[in-house]
Amino acid sequence: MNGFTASELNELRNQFPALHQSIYGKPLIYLDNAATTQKPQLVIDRITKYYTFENCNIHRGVHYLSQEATAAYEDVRAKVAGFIHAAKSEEVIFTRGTTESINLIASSFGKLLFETGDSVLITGMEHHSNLVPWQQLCKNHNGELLVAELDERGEVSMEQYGKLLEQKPKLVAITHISNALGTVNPIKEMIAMAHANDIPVLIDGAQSVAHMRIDVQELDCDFFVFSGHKMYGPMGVGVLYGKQKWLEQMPPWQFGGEMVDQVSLHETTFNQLPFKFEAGTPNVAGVLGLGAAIDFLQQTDLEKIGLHEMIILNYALEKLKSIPGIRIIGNAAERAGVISFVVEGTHPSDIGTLLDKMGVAVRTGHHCAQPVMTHFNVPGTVRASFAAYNSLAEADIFVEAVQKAVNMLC
Amino acid sequence: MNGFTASELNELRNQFPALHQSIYGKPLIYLDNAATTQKPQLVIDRITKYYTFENCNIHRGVHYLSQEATAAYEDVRAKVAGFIHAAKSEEVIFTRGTTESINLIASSFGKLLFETGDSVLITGMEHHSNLVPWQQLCKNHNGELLVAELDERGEVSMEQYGKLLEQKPKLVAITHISNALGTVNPIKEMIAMAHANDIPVLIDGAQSVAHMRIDVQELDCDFFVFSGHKMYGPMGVGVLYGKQKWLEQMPPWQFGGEMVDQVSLHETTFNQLPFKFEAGTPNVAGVLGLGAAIDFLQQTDLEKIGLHEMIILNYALEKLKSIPGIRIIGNAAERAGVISFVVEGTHPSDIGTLLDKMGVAVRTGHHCAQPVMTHFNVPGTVRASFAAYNSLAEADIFVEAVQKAVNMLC
Amino acid sequence: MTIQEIQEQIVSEFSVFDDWLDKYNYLIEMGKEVPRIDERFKTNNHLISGCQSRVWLHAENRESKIYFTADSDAVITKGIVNLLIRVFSGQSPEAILDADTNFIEQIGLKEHLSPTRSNGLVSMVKQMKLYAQVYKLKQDN
Amino acid sequence: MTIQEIQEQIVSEFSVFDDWLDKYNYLIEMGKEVPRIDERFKTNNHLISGCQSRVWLHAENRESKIYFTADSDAVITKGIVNLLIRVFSGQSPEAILDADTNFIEQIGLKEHLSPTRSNGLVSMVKQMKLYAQVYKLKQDN
Ligand SMILES: Cc1ncc(COP(=O)(O)O)c(C=O)c1O
Ligand SMILES: Cc1ncc(COP(=O)(O)O)c(C=O)c1O
Repeated sequence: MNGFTASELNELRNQFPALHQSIYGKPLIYLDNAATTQKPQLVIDRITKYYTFENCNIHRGVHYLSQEATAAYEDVRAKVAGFIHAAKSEEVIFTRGTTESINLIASSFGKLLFETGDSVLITGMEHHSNLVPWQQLCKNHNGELLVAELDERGEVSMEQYGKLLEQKPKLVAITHISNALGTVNPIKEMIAMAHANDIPVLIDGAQSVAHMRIDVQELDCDFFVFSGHKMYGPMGVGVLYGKQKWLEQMPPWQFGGEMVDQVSLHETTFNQLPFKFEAGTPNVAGVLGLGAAIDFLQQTDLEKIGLHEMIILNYALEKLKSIPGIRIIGNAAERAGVISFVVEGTHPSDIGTLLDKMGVAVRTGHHCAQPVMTHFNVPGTVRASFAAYNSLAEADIFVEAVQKAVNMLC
Repeated sequence: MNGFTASELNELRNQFPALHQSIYGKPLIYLDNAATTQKPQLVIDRITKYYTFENCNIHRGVHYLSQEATAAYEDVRAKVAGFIHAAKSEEVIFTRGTTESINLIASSFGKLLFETGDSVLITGMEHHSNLVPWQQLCKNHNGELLVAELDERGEVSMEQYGKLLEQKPKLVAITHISNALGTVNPIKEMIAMAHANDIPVLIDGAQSVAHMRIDVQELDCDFFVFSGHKMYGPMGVGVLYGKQKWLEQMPPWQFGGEMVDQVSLHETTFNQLPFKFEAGTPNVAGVLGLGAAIDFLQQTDLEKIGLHEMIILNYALEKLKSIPGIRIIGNAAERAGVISFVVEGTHPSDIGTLLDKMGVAVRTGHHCAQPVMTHFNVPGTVRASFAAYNSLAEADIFVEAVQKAVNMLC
Repeated sequence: MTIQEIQEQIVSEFSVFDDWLDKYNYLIEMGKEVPRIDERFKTNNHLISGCQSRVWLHAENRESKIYFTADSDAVITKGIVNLLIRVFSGQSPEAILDADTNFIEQIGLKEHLSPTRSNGLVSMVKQMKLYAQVYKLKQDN
Repeated sequence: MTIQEIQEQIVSEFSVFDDWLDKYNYLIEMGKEVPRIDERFKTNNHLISGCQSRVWLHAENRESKIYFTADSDAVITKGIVNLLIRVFSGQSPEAILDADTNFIEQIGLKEHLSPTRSNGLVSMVKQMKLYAQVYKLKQDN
């Protein structure tokens, strides 16, 4: 199987209005997809249609608009369940994004299971959103945050990971793909190892759902979380998948709205799954947009997208390596999505500024993964991240722009 | 001053595409505005424009789109501050909605100040979102939730409220306007009374911001919270206003993303206000849509909107009273926004179903205020709630529809 | 009559109305004639959750057939409950488990029983099928 | 020279470039010539927060004028810092407090200093003005 043909890619790009604009008079080359992807017309249209004709608060409404909106909202729940191959729709909770999903679990799962001295095991490549909540949870229980360290390529040592599991953390929380390094963790193996020690596992899928097929049952992860806006969907919507057995036991996190069953002034009983975890008016437009984003991914063929991106990433990577003084940060054998680098004698923000002037949007800085920067002893990196709509031609322009920036700066 | 003229109202209605549709072949009469309002074209367009041309993740990005989106996002923060007359932009925190704002405060303010036996004072008319979080907070501290009771008109007794303040709750949390009864609480007086006892006050403004001018400094409330979707803005965005002195002291709630300053594997320092409380990628499109909703309110003239709604509400109220067997639930001297009622010998859901068939969208049920239903000894009510775009003609059709439904059912 | 036949009968009864008003008037009439649940069964145990109005449902097994009785405090709800009881009561567990409820759609009351709706009537059908399931298991053992 | 005059001078220097490339090359050159902060002041105390690159700023008061020195690990940042120092260094606290930074916009570098941008150069201007404020207060007392 190959990536997209030129005409397929052209058609695909035509679905994204944001790509067809100029920045400082140069055509935009958008390589900040790990931060957020652009949105296909079908996602934008779904939101517009909702607000134009269907807008209504959902659940418990007897009138037409409310019933229709409720049905549409619950349909997306089923669609998400299908997309990640969850056993049941009720295992899909809508949140505001990955960060909120993780905070929900840290708070609620923490309440359920954590006692003094309990710990969580993470890796050294976690995004702050999958690091700080666990660090604080451990701190609150006088427990130690266990960290599987990275080697010089940006991979976790499986041996050390295995050893840390023996310390019996209450939860393992690891990213599927590192947003700072592009490392793809061998999560299936890591989950199996944790389960062999009876330890549940949370997977941060923020950087993977848009790039590869996810099957939570096959992975057998206990939790899987991701954001709509990084998978061609809207901002302000995300997903928390959890195995029913955990979600049933976990106490609710936020209170109010649809998540209750019976309320008196001094007692409350809570609603069943999934509503128990969805307090307040949900972001209905966001959820419908997420549904459209899944339609887009399925129509376009997620496997083909992954392959296409890999071709471009490898191409750009090879070309970049020829730039004198460049140092690629993260050289895992399995990688996807992003290339991070620094150039000797330059600061990432200088390169980012000059690339921007050439129409190339990359991210620079610590990518909300400061410990990764510390590990590699860099102040930050320049990060190019790829999506379905990027092309080899764009990779060429990007690499030339980096060369040009380096020439100016050195 | 008067309400809108016929041509003003016509022009206003033309800004709302959702109003110009038919339900079961009848023109839609949307009287479920307390649940969520329809959106003016300018709000819809703002969101579309953002996703079409400006979409980007904000903060820390050096490239053009990111800088522009960041500026637009922070501009809305300043706009919201102006809209509610906050002293500083940093006192405005973007959340997902009223419910999240309240939960944030319950958790963070709770951590800051609550000790064993501490209590919160609310009223008997609170929405579950401003009840259950406090009930649970009190429960967790073995404290008692103090409740200022309602009289038969649905008003709080100021005398009892004053007495309860003497029990020194750590916080007073009251709704500005009841979503179930329409009661407007004398919050300025209630805040002053609480402050005289050195007790901070949270105002749930979910039902007031779209109907009247809010000046948080004049009110001198410590917290003021509301949702975008009930003020012509998008779903998935809300506001938490807090006095700087509280927000500075309060610990962060959710962790991850922009809310940190320095992160190492075992220590984290947090960012300054307002970022400290905004974890994860924010709903940028939602925030920009909220900005457009404020533009709409300011262009249309909020005071005139309030007056116009009052005229329609009073008109409908008087006409409804002539229906035999009707019982208006909530007869406060000061009321706004909603009319709640039951009709002897009928169930609210039956009336709601029949109204729906006649194109009239009302809400039926407990309106997430079960204790109010218990107080008035009803299984629920039929609730009509009004917005800027409703007309006297719609009020007529609504009342006739109620009469017709009652005729069928009795 | 089989479930299918009863459903067809109901559809033909409703087909004479071309106005929603008459349809609902008929439904309201039907609501008044629902086979009443014995008062002692009107407990939380028999309450269907998720309804705006309260709905109580009881099932009994006689000679391998299931008989339902019910009540609700809302009359339109009771009308629909009555339709469901007419269709399902006195049928075998197998027949109940196999049956669909498309007739509700055919008579133009789809808004009350569409499967993704989060209302109580959907829970009610589930509950009826659950009773059938339980009786079937008992039979099989 | 007054702040206004220096700003005009800078604007005219930049006006000869009609290409962003030349503008940035010039900025990079300027970055190399920033009045260097004394190494002993390169501490967290002198760090400007909110920058992607680190920026240290120091101020001194001589004869009612304020003199700035600075450094950064990013050269373009240093270039802009240098422009700000040229404008503000050696001026009176009052003049610094009154001055605007529109010249940045005029030379087409607005993206680096627009007030609602959450970047560190904005904090840097704030910090310079804060120093001026503090010296002014000291003077007045
Ligand atoms: C008075 C009041 N408080 C709180 C809420 C909760 O608002 P949201 O669902 O937008 O979080 C509502 C909305 O129903 C309300 O009317
Ligand atoms: C690996 C990873 N985890 C978590 C997050 C946080 O996602 P969000 O900001 O959408 O909550 C991100 C996004 O930057 C990420 O890349």
